[in-house]
Parts: sequence; C-alpha cells; structure tokens
Amino acid sequence: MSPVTAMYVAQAIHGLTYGMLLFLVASGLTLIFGMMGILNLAHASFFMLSAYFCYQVVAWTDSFWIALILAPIGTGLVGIIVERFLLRKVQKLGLGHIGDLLLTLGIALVISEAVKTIWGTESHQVLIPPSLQGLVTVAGLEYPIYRLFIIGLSLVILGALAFILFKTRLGMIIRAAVSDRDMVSALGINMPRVFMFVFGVGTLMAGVAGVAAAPMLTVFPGLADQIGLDAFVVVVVGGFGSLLGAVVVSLFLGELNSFGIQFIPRLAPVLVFLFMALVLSFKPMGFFGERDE
Amino acid sequence: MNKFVRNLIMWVVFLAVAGAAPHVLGIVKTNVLVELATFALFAVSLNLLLSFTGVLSFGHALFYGVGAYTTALLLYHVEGFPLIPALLLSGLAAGLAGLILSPLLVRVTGTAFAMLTLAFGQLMYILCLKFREVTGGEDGVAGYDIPPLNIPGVASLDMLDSTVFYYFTVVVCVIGIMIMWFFTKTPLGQVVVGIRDNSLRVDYLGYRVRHTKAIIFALSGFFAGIAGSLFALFQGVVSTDGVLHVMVSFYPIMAILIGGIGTFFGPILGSGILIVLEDMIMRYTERAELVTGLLFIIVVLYVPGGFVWLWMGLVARFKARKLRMSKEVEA
Amino acid sequence: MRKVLKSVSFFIFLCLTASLFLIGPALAGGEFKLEDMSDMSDFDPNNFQNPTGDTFKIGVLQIFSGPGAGNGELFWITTCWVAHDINKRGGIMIDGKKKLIEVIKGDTMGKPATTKKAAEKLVLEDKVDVLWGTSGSHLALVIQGVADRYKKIFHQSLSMSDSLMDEKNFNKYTFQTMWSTNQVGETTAYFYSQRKKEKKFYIICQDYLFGHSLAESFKKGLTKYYPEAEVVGEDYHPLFAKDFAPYLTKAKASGAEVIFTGDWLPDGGNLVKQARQLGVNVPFANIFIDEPNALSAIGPEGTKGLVNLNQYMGDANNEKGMAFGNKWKELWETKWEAPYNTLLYKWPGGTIGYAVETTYWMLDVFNRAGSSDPEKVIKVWEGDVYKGIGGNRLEMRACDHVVIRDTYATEYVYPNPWFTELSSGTEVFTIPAEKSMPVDGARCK
Amino acid sequence: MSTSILETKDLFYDYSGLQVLTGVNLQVEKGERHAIIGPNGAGKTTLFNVITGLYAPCRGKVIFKGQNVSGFKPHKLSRLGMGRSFQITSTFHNLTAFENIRMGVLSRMGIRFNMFQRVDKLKDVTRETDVVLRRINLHRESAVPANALSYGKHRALEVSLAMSTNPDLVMLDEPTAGMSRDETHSAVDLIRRLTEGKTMVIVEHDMDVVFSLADRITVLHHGKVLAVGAPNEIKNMQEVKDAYLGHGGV
Repeated sequence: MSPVTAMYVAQAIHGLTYGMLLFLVASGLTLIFGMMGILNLAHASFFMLSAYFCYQVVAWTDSFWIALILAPIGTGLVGIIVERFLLRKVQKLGLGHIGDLLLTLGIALVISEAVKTIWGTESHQVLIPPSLQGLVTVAGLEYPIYRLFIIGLSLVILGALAFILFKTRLGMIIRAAVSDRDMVSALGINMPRVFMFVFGVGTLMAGVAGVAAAPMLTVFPGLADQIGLDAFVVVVVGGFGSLLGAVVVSLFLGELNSFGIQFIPRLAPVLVFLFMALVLSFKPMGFFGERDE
Repeated sequence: MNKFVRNLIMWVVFLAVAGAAPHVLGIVKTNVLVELATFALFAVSLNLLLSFTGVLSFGHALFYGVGAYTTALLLYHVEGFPLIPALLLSGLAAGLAGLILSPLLVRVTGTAFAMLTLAFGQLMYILCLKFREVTGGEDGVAGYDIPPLNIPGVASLDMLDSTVFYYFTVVVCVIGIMIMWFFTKTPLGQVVVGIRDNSLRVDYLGYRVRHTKAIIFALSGFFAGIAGSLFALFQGVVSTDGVLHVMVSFYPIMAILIGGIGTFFGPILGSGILIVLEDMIMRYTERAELVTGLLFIIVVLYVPGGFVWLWMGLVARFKARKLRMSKEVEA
Repeated sequence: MRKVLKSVSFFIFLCLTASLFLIGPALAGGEFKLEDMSDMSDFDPNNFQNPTGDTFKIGVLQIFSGPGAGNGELFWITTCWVAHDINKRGGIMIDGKKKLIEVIKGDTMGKPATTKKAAEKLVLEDKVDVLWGTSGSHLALVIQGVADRYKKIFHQSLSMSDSLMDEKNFNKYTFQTMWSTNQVGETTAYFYSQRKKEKKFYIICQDYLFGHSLAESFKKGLTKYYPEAEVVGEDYHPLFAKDFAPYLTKAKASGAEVIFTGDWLPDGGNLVKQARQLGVNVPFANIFIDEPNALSAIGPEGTKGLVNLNQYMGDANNEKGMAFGNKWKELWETKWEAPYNTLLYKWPGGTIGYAVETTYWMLDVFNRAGSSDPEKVIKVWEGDVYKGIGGNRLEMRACDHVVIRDTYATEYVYPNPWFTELSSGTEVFTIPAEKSMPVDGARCK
Repeated sequence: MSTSILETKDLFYDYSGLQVLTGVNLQVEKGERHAIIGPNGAGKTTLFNVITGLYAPCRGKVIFKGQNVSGFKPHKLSRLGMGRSFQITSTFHNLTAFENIRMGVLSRMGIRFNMFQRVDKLKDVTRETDVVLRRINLHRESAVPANALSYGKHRALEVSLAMSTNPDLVMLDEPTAGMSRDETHSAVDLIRRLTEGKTMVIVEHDMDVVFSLADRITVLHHGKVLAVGAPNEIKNMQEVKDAYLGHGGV
C-alpha cells in the first residue's frame, strides 16, 4: 500500500472507530427519545460516569476486562434508579418535554459535580490491556489493535441490540412503542417496566462506550462534551427513535470528522451543524424518523 | 381605581428600591443586579415564544449572541459610535436574524422546532468559533470602548461608572419588558396566544398564522438582541462561549420553569432566583453546579410549573378556606 | 569661584545620581535565598491556615470549578507555599508594619463574565492588595481591565499572548511574569537551529488565539534562526478534542521529524498518548506536556525523545535549584495528601517552580516598595531584577512590563533521576535571554 | 347559476392511494341550509376539509362566490367569507369564552396585525363581542375558560366561533356530536337563530337534526353525489335507503 493510500485507509478506519463509539451513545439516546419521548440531556453524563467507574474498577482489580463488564452494568443501574425514582415521577406531572429537560439537565449537572467531588478534577489514565496493545499490520497498513477492538465490540453490541429489537417479543413491544406509544399501553402491557428496561439498556450502552473510550482518551470531567453534542446531532438527523438512522448518521459523522480534518479542517464542524439545520428544515423529523409530535 | 392605586404603589416601591439599591449594596452586588436585569430581559423575550406562542426554543442564544457581537463589533471598528444607536442596531440585527430564519421556523412546532432552533444556534456558535478573523473565536472581541450616553444639551453619562450603568440597564430592561407586556395585551398578542392554543382555528378565523409567528420571532429576537447588547456593554468582552454556548440557551428556559411557565412575570422571578442563588453559592462553595442541578431537580419534582404557580395555588387554597370558613360561620 | 563650586557640586550630584541609576537596580533587586526559607514541614496545602487581622491579601484568579479545576488546585498550592513561608518569616513590610499574607480564591470558571465578577469581588469586597493569575489570554485581558479601573496591581502570571502588553492592551498596573509566545517561538527555533538534527516540522495547536499566535511565533523564529528548516504541515484542533487520530495520521504521512505543539492538558497528554498508540513515534516539541501524571500513562518508552521548552528548570538546572527541589520532594513524600500526592506534585519543576519563584518575586517587590500603593509598587517593579530559585536572572522590562529571562530546553531520556514511571530531562540546554526576547510592547519603540 | 354561492366540480381526493372523493359535484344555493349526509366512509368529512382548504383537491375545482378557490388556505377562505366549525371541539381551551369570541370579532373587523393598541381598549370590539355572547346566551360565562364550560355550552361556543367572523357561508361539521337530547334541541335552536339569512352547509349524523334544519340535502356515497333534493324527496328515495341499509347502516 502506498503511503497516501495508507493514510486514507487509516482515516477511514479512524472515522469508523469514532462513528461506532458515537453509535453506542446515540442509539440509547434515540431509543429513549423514541419510546419515552424524553430528551435525555444527561445521556452523555452516563458515558462519562462509566469511564470513571472503569478507572475505579481498574484501580481496584487491575483488570480492564472486569471493568468492561462491571462499569457499564453499574452505569445501567444508576440509569434505572434515575428512571424509576425521578423521570417516572416527572413524566406523571405532564409538563411535557420541558419537565424532562429541566430534570435531565439537573441530573447532568449533579453527575458532573459528583464525579469531581469523588475523583477530583485532574485527568485520570486507564491503560490499554496488554493483550490489546500494539499494532497489527495488514497489507502494509499499521493499525492499533485497540481501535479495531472498539469496532468489533461495537458491532457485537449492535448485533445484540438488533437481535433483541427484531427477534424477541420485548423488542417488538419496544419497536411498536416507538411508533405509537399510546396504542401499546392500551394493549395492557406494563409500559413502566419496559421504559425502565429501555432506559437501563440505553445508559448501559453509553456505559460500554465510556469504558471503550477510557483508555483511548483521558478520563476527565469534560470527557462527554463533544460526544454528547454529536450524539444529539445523530439522533436529530437520523430521526427520533430510528436505530437505522442512528447507525447511518453515526458512521457518516465519524467519516466526516476524519476526512473533514484531512481536507477541510476548518469547516468540518461547521458542516455538521449546517447539515443538521438543512435536514431539519426540509425533513423536520430527520432522515429516518416517522412520527411527528 | 383601586387597581390604579395598587399599580401606582407598586411602581413607587419598585422605583424607590431600584433607585436606592446601588447606594445600599455597593458595586459588586449592584453588578449582580445588572446581570439580573439583563438576564430577566432575555428570559422574558424567550418566554414570548415558550409561554405565549407555545414553542420551545433551544437556540435563543443565537439572538443574544447576534446582539452582543453587533454591539462589540460596531464599537470595536467604528470609533466613537454612540450608545443608543449601538443598542438599537443590535436589537434590529437580532430581530432581522429572527425574520430571516422565520420561513423555516414557522413551519414546525414541538420537538422539531426545538431541534431546528438547536441546530441554528449551534451553527451560529460554530461559525463564530471558526471565523476568528471577525469574531475572535474562543477569545472573542474585547478592548472596545464603551461610549458614554450623550443627552445633547443635558449631560454625558459615563457608562464605565457602575452606578450609572446600573441605572441605564434597569431603564432599558424595564422599558423592554413593558413593551413586551404591552404586546401581549394587543390584538396581535391575543392572536399569538390563540396560535399557542389552537393554530388551526386561528387559521380558520382568517389570520395568517405564519406571518404572525414571524412577527413574534422577530420581536422576541429583537429583545434578546438588546439583552445581548447590554451584556456586551457590561462585560467589555464578547466571546462565543459567553453568548452563544448552548447553555446560554438553556438557562433562560430554566429561569422560566423555576419562575412560572405560562405567566408573564414568572421568568423575572425565576431570573432573580437563579442569579441571586448562583451569586450566593459562589461565595460559599466551589460546587455551584451541584446546587443548581439539585435546584432543577427539586423544582421540577415539587414545584412543577414554577414558583408563581406554587404561590397562586397557595393563594387559591387560602381563599377557598376563607370562603369555606365564612360559609360555615353563616351556617 | 562660586560658579566653579556650583558647577563642581552639580557635577558630583550628577555622578551620584548616575551611579544610583547604575547600581540602583543591583542594590535594590531581590533574590531568593534558600537559607532564608522557613521550615516548611508544617505546610499542608489541603489545610492552609490563612492569617487573620490586618493582612496583605493576594487574590488568586483561577478555575476552581468545572472541567479545568485542576488548574486552580495547582496554583493554590504554589501560592499558599509562598504565603506560608513568608508568614513564618514574619510577613512583609507594608506601610511601616509587618503584615502576614492572606490568600483568597477567585473562581473564574474559565469564563470572561465570571472572571470579571470574581475579580471585582476580590478588589471591592475582599479588598485584596494584588490580583494573581490567570490561564487564558482572554481572561487575563478581563482582569487587566479590572486592574486598570480600580487601580490594583495585577501580577499576570499565566497568560502568554504577545498582544496582552501591546499598545492597545497595556496598562501600567499589570506585570506579566509569564514568558510570551514570541519567546517560546524563538526558544524552540534557536534550540533546533543549534542542534541541527531535525529539519521537518509539523505544527499541531489548539484552535484559538494562543494556539495560532504560538504557531506564528514558531514560524517566525524558524525564519530568524533556522531558515533551512521546513514546516511540512499545520493543524488547529478544537479545545478538549477527543480523538487526535486523524491529525496524527496526517502528520505521519507528511514525513515530519518533529511535531511542535502548544497544547496544554488534557489535550497535550492525549495527543502524545494517542500518537504512541497509533505507532506515530515522532518526537513532540512542547511547552506544557511535562505533567508527570499524564506522561506516566504513556510510560517511559513513549515519552522518550519529547523535547520540553520551559522558562523554569530550577530543579534540573543547578545545585541551588536542586536543593529547593529536594526540600519540596521530601514534603511530598512524607506529608501531603490527595490531590497533592500524585506524581504531578513530586518535583517543583516547570510551572510549579515558575509560579513559586515569581510569587516570591512579587512579594519581594511589595516588601521593597514598603507599601501596597500601586504607584510605589510600579516604581520598584519597573526595571527590577530578581535572582530566582536557581540563581537565574529575571528582569521586568520597564517599558511594557514583560519579563526578560533565559529559557531552557531539554530532551527526555530514560532512565533519569526524577521518575521511574516516565522519561524526563537530564541535560538542560540554556537559551540566553537575548536569543528569546519578548516582542517590543507598548512604550518600547 | 347566479344564486349558487358554493360549487364543486368533479372533485377528486386521494388519501395515500385511497380514493376518497371520486368526482363530487355539489351545489349550494345562496341563503339555503344545506345538509350533506351519507353512510360512514362516504367522504363527508374529507369533502368538508377540501372545501374549507385543509386539503388541496387532487383534481377538480371548488368555486366560492363565483371564484375558483381550489387549494386556498383557510385564512384566505375565511377572509372571503367562509367559516367552519369542527366535529371535535376545537376552541381556544385556555382562553375565556369572551376571548374566544373576540378572536373572531377582531378578524371580522380586520384587526389582525395590530400591535400598537391594547385590545381591551378597543371599545367597539368589546361591545361587539358582548353582543355575540349575549346572542348565544354565554354572557354570564364570559370570564370562564373554554375548557371549564359545560359540554353543551362548549359546543355552542364552537359553533358561535365559526359564526363570529360573520361569514356568508358557514360550514358546520356535526355540530351536535356527543350531545344529549336536550342539548341537541337547544343547539338546533341556536343554529337556526344564528344562521338566519345566511347560507349554511352542515354535515350531520343525526337525521332528526338534518330534517329539522335543512332546506336541501345532498347524499354522498362512495365519494360521489348519490342524490340531491328537499328533505321529503330524500326521505323517500330508494337509492338512499339502499345506500344506508345495504352498506352497514347508519
């Protein structure tokens, strides 16, 4: 492979890595919105929280692999608690989006402060597990194993998610609820429990992304800022509640990020939001969105 | 007549308190009041959209930012540019921005409206961040002179004097808020409320819904721009993070929710609570965000709709009890 | 006769005055003497005891909350260290009596509006005698405005933009002890021009005024000292970027031999870490990537070859600096608790040493002025020369209040006497002050 | 021809592929009370929505006062003198009865973009609104929010809102839907009173209401006009009976 080709291929894989991480965060966000109608401003905070959990578990057990399992579960549990004891109450008050907004922003602020109180404000480091360190060489291209691992891990999660959504009864209920919430609850299904499950799974996936990102990035209080906003763009552009939209737009944004930096470093971030504004102006519910509220 | 007397008393009390404040409180706390007044004007302008038109904007910072940058750039590049024209031009620029975006904004409501405004707000933020040559990027525009207020033949007021600037801000904000209040009482203001309740019916009654909405976007943008301009005059520096960040859009929503959604004066109360509380907690703890976050959660759980509604609920309950008691007495 | 007498006495008067001007600075100038330093074993940065009563107050403007709060933490220990030492020595002479030093926090939260508020509160309510800070030129500019308005001395210790002291922004109350971007640019270029090993440079900086002006200064420095060198590419990334892979892939493909970066943490640490993960083993020339916590995560191998450019290398440079460093390290090992027990605080190198040194200087200036009246302080500090921790010479240029000093460069190696967890510099290359000058600011032309 | 105020010519409308209107020819004479009836799914409400501008016809024309108004937006039709009510009560729920009616009165007086005067200082608007409220017997509830009114009064407000712009042609979509016998009775009285001297088109399920109000009836079936005639003629028409009985009843 010529160096120039190698560069482009590497950029494409970088885009894929970021895109997949973004997908893990955005898919939870879009499911939660599609199903429960909640704009979860705290979603990215769960991503960050999980990275801190990961740091803590690694500090205790010295094992990234244990952290990879425990941290997302812990994050999912926090998510379930938030849903059960806070969000559900607010949803009952009937304030609409505004109530959710205020609540989740409050939660985001509290999580960010809690993290600082517990772990301090400095940057923490999580090391790549030894088995995933180093580079592999394929057709003359050197690429870090860990980044490939992130892609693989995300694909596994994507597969599992697709299986649940399309092959199980629960998944059917969730999909039906995304397209028509009232009808499903009229069918006599215990919707609160389904909501709790979806919120838990959504935060768990953000948690997986947080752990996967921890060794690559640094664990610090501003960790979630960029990915949080990008995930919002994904959900909006891809269409509220659309998993397909989340996949497509996440990967698109990932590649836009890589090749934007390659060719037009200055305009790349502008393009993201220009794109979002244009899509919304002409398709107010996003590319793959169906429901209009 | 009774109402007139009551209003008169309220105004006299307000003017006395507002007039005396800088002399009692000192410069630092007076500056907090300046912040409060500006923020209240901003929140009330957003409330025209949220409580009166019934649309939730996640991008109101755009208008605030346009106003602030207009003032900063005018004063930076045009030597000796006078104060009032800078203020008004900033408002007009922001109003114009509202008008330009309105063809796209009037078509959508609900979530789509929130997301579209978020997109435009972020687009503006990123554009200002990236076009450093004009806006100074992260660092912003700074080092412009704040012009004095020249009243020909009467006086020239130095805006760098904290007390003078405080009076200036209070006057501008009170006038702005009064104009908006008046607006809600006009026929057009009524039509806007009608659009919130039932825009299809408004259409069937012969009103042009989209044109009416465009007017309100421009108006709301205008006053947000004035607030932004005051911010620019007060701070002496305008940066993207300060005026266009997404949190700048969220905070007035919070003020409205804390104060009282669906009311005109609630946002002012909410602004007061937010700003004063923030100032107080910053004196005692570095965990200001924790307190703000908890406040949001508590308000939404226990004071849904805001403190004005809590108060009105209490008053209603009190009245009902009095009524019941008087009836019992009669019986 | 009388006329002769008169002219002779006038001549003597002239000579005396002239000699005063000549030796004046040398006489008046201060010096940091390790032997004068108090026993610091009771210093606890987590529990700093502010004195009460009639004190001399320093207002420290930094980020104490939010994502950048680590900054505040760092400069809290450095300021308190100096205050504790001076207080144990009995304080400084202000208006005819000894006053103890009180340190008050002002949280800028990294935002201009909050910075202004915090600075005004310090001046008007806490009545501080001097403002100290802050990271971020746009914030420093806000504080300069406050200093000018309320006539308070502002020890501008942490912002580097050349423009802060230019004709437009200069005000007489502000004294900048931090080196400026032009000095960094010339330092780097001069170092590489003497080394003559690498010729191809790639620039990666943060996308804001500081990043851009640093890159400009570096390019200017190369033209001045090292015209054979070539800049093969440059990129500016947003602050707090997450994924540097696309930039690094680009830099790698450009064939660069050195990547020059002005990134501070966490960006700088991430940049190097991700480079090594990606197999990009190009050395980085940097000014802020000397933070041991971040470097230890990259490990000894990955940090080898980093070139750190700094205005302070007291600990590595000479015996005097070493002696001070050892005292500090001893306390770190035995006394301090979280967050001050991490590798970052092990040695008072780089920023820590610099901040301690210039704070000593600032208090020394006030002591010599014998007053916190800004006019008197200005008179003393303008043109003042101070001998720093390593005996190094600091001069406050009178015309624009920026510092003239030797600067340093060092290449990281392993093993080294400082850390087992990372590479660090052992040999220090000194760039003489005249080779790394600040740009001529206001009143200098 | 000159007396017809509303006419549709070969009106077609598809709803995502489903043909709802398949060439409707309707004629409403000036001054008459015209009812449109038909079995469920005949396309009555769709026809109503196409005429009143909610949907644009796929083919064909709507002619109002001799002008082709196909595809005109509701506000434009309203200004030309067409008013409508809704089957599902669609007032301004949070506004008082007074404010509801005033909304129509303002529009009638052409005060649509005035932002320089207080609305409560516009004496003639207030007077006119009071007159309307008195006429519909809601003057005692003028300060009550619409959603706090009794169902019957809320429906009365709904119909009056359609009349408040003083239209030449008023289109009423099942005005008595969901009402009790008594309420229906007084509603019919009210409608009769309000539409005195005006042209009215009504879609209604309740045959008693239809026969007590209508001067003329159009029967719609499968998206086409099946029959037109006076109530007595329609009552006895065999095709109409077939249409109702043979296809799922009333």
